[in-house]
Amino acid sequence: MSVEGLLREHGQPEREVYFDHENSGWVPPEVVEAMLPYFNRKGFGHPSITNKPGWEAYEAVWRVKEHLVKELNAGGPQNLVFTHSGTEANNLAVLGSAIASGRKGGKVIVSSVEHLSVIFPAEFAAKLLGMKVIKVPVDEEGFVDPEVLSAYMDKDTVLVSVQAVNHEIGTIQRVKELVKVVKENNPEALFHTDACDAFGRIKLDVKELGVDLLTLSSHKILGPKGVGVLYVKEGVKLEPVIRGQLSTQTLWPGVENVPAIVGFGKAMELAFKDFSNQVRRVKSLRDKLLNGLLNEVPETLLNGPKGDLRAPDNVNISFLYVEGEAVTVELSLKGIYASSGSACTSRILEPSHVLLAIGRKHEEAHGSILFKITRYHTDGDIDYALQVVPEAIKRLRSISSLKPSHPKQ
Amino acid sequence: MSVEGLLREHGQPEREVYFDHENSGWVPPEVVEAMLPYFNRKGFGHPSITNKPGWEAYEAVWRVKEHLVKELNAGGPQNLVFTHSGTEANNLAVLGSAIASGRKGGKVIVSSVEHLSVIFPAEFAAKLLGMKVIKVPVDEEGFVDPEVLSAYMDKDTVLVSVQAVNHEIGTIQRVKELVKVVKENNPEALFHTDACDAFGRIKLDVKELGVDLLTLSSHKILGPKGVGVLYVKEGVKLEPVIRGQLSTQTLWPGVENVPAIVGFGKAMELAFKDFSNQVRRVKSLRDKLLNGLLNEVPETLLNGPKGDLRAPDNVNISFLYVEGEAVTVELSLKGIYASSGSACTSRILEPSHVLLAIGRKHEEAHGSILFKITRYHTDGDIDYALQVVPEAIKRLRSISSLKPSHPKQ
Amino acid sequence: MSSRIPLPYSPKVLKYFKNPKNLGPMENPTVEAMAGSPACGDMIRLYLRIADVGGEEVIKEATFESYGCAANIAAASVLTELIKGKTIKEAWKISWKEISDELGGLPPIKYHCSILAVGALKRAVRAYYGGKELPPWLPKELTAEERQTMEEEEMIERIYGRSPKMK
Amino acid sequence: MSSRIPLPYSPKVLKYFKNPKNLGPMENPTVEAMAGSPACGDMIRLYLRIADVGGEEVIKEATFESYGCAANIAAASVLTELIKGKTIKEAWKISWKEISDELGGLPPIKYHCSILAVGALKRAVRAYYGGKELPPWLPKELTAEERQTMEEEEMIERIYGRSPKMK
Ligand SMILES: Cc1ncc(COP(=O)(O)O)c(C=O)c1O
Ligand SMILES: Cc1ncc(COP(=O)(O)O)c(C=O)c1O
Ligand code: FES
Ligand code: FES
Repeated sequence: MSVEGLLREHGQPEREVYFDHENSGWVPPEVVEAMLPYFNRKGFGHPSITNKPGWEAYEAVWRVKEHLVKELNAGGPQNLVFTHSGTEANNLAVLGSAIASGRKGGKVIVSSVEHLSVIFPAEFAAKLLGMKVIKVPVDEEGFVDPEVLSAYMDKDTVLVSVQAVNHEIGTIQRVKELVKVVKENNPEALFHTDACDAFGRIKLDVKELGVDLLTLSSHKILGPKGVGVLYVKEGVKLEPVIRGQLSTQTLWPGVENVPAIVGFGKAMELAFKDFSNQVRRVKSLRDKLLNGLLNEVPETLLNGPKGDLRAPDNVNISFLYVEGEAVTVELSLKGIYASSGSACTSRILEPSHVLLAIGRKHEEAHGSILFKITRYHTDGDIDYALQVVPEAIKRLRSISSLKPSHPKQ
Repeated sequence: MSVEGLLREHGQPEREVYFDHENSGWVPPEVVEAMLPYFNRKGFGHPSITNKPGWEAYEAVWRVKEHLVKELNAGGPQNLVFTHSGTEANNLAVLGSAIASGRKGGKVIVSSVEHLSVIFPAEFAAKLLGMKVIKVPVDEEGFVDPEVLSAYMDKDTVLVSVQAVNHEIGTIQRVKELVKVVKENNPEALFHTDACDAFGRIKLDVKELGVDLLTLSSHKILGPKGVGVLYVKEGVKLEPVIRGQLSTQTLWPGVENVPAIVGFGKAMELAFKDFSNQVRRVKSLRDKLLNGLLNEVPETLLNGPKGDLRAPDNVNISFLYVEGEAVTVELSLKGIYASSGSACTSRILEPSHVLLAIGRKHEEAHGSILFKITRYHTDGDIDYALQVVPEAIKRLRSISSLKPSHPKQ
Repeated sequence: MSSRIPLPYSPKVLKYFKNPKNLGPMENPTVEAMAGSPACGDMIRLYLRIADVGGEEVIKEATFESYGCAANIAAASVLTELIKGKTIKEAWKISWKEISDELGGLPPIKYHCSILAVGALKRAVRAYYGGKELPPWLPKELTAEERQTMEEEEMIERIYGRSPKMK
Repeated sequence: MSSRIPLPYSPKVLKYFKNPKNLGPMENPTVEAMAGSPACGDMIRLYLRIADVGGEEVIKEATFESYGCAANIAAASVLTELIKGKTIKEAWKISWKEISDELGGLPPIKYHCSILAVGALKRAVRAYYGGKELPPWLPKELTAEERQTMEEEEMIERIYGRSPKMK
């Protein structure tokens, strides 16, 4: 069904502020600019073919890998694999290591707040290979306790996957400690961290963290969609999960999406320019929005930790007595674009598994709204949100059959 | 290793003609133009999120699917899955149907000239699921004989995959007849056709062909890289091969690459504008290049059929006594960009499996060169190729230790 | 977040969402009823003012409150508009499909938002006849909408071990 | 096509490929030898003119022909340049690694293109001493390069059931 009419009915809001970079987002003009030549002026060849446009493509891919190596301390370009999404990189990490282990009764341990592109491949590995999947519980702020993780470890553990930063509630996991615990228990077990929402927000050094595998996604740092990255530590054995003709890489078949990779490289450059100042600014906008909403709107709950243990760009608040999808629609009409972990937004009509994992009740998850801050947001944007969001909640609470003031409740 | 120095040593040829659209290629400006707004002006949201940029993204994806439905007679948009490459769509078709079959001892039949993104997933299915893989032989022009295929069919056959057009030698398979034979033998067996190199070259009507699954790839019709398509007939059961968070689709997880999908839509529009005239023109350029080379250069072999059974854009010739990689390098220096099926270009140092399957000897495959013609090529381009290629072959033959004239041979 | 559903709403959903009719609680309603869609924790509350008009029981006023998604709010708005001025008997015949059609066709996963609204209406009507003799057009057995509403409510009891009320 | 190898050649490969030195067959060479890399069907042929200069056997001229890739052609060019003017004994010591280094470092999968060139040289030297008494620096056992050259030739015999000659 076309939604042209819906868009017409929606209309063009006077002011627009995009807070949905968690799910997808716009790309800065410099990034598009960097991609353009690679569509039809140079490097449009196949990076494994011995002709000029092919070598140009090879050079472009190589440069972005070298840049990534520096940002991650990744050893060398040969330790990096481009896929087409973070989802694919996570599948390669989880399924790829499960298959490579050659173990039938092995165990895969994931945290219960992982992205579905980690949890589902783990379950798929269970189905295909007869593995066991353990979902480690987290505390009410989303943290995995190293001791709890330790208790699940055994000699059958093939892989442990705990993300660096939670995508919904911004929890910054103590990955280094978790790696230590895992390796102490079983030096053979691999440690994967999904760093899609950590890259560009906190410092990541794969050597220092001690991880074997690490996932990134281009569109999470305002790069174009179409690029994921898996870091694979030297010596770690993975099997490709899809098969076909190889180009410059051996773990993900097919030709590299060169323009997108170049765009990712540019996005990375922008993300790490004046990094600590950028992060400081984003964090202050985060706190302005977060505190503003908690103060202005009664009956709210902050999801995830506060302060420095929270990702600098993450604001996630449950507005009680309203339903989140309705909130996103109401906000959209005013040009504020965000998302929700409400059951009404989900295919299985269940609330976000992350919110349930931190102990949120069904009705607390129902009105959860996620805002992601970028370095492009201004004080004025936050002011506008602080004006629009409380009004939206007010209107929907006035419609709601469930409210503290309700005579029959 | 950076190849910057190599590119400098290579230099900028005065005239350039790109014939390597088989492997990767440039994208027409109109296609890039169509993509641009979706990077940061509209539709940059997530097509499953209920806000304006999300609905715009949904609308964009939907429109391209509707367009595709018309071109393929595909029934409805719900029968189409976007992946990020033809490789991925082939994996979904082959592995996805093997897993969905739930059969341990099942059989997958592929032709011996399929793309590796069909053959390797079939072998992966064998490894993971204990299936049997049969590679059906072809004749010396690359055709699968319906009777030969019939002989391999049995009740255990889960899937048959035979491409519509061969990517290297341009053979146009009689898919409709092959489907008939398969279904007569076993109505339960699925038929997949990889139509990456057929789309935009020959008419494709999934209903008329009778196929259950059909693969396309955007960059094969001069669209951007980053989009593959799988048509899945209503009622056909597939299992996703990678797992994660779904967006508008259920068979390939992750957010849709909207700008790339829009670009693919535009490429499709251009490809089908004045279709029969375009194809006629391309075919005449093909024959000019093909006949020109066969006439001008002694000791050559045409790979694949001639005339109407050959894809309109395919020229593949073996130049005896020279090695293909060296030829592509020599041609590149003069601005002619092509590829080779030589062993020296392959990771396993074996020649193209397609050339071996049609009975080419090792040394006949060694000097094979593939040119793909597009509607953007001109008579002048072909003339230039007809000047450069014979010179290149001449020089390399003068270096060669293997030549008809060699005193010691 | 769990996997998203694409929601190709028709323009009408948005129209009614923006300006829902018959909103809010009613002072001294003749009858009121609640239906919760436990599958997603949504709740709808319906208030009816019923009056005898020339021997017929007519719905003079209908209002609602919704703790549900945009489609649910729009469905409740459409339902209350539809039943106003109708006899109870006529109102009873309205199906969730009519509401969905009036909304330009809801996506399948949102059918239940419309079912929920109709479920609340049917409950209100049964409540109205509570203790009285049932009219001949009112079946003793539950209708499909009522059954689904109940099933969803039971489902959440099973899943969450409690009714979809605030703690 | 089988899966491609990315070929990040150094500029020097291209330089020698464009202008190979010492090309072509030689009239009446002192000795000649062929080595075939059966793994990819490549062949290289080496011609040497050897003369006695003050009691030392010196390579006065060296030429080659190659039926191989760009790297193979460049390697042969470098090898022939390197050995010209050297005594046989000095030439014997040249390793495939030296050639590869001179070419700016070949990609690993292209090592064998350099090995092939050195293999042909060693064969030529052995042929030169064929029947004569071996000098003390010339080992009876085959060197690594010679063994690999032979192994590759045997491999293709096994795979294709024939030697890498034209039909
Ligand atoms: C933590 C995390 N992992 C993985 C992904 C998947 O990345 P992509 O959207 O590139 O498939 C996301 C994006 O939603 C994410 O937030
Ligand atoms: C016949 C055929 N199938 C599949 C593919 C793979 O498509 P893609 O390059 O989009 O992965 C190709 C491209 O080389 C092809 O020619
Ligand atoms: S009320 Fe939950 S989906 Fe509509
Ligand atoms: S000679 Fe075949 S790869 Fe170099």
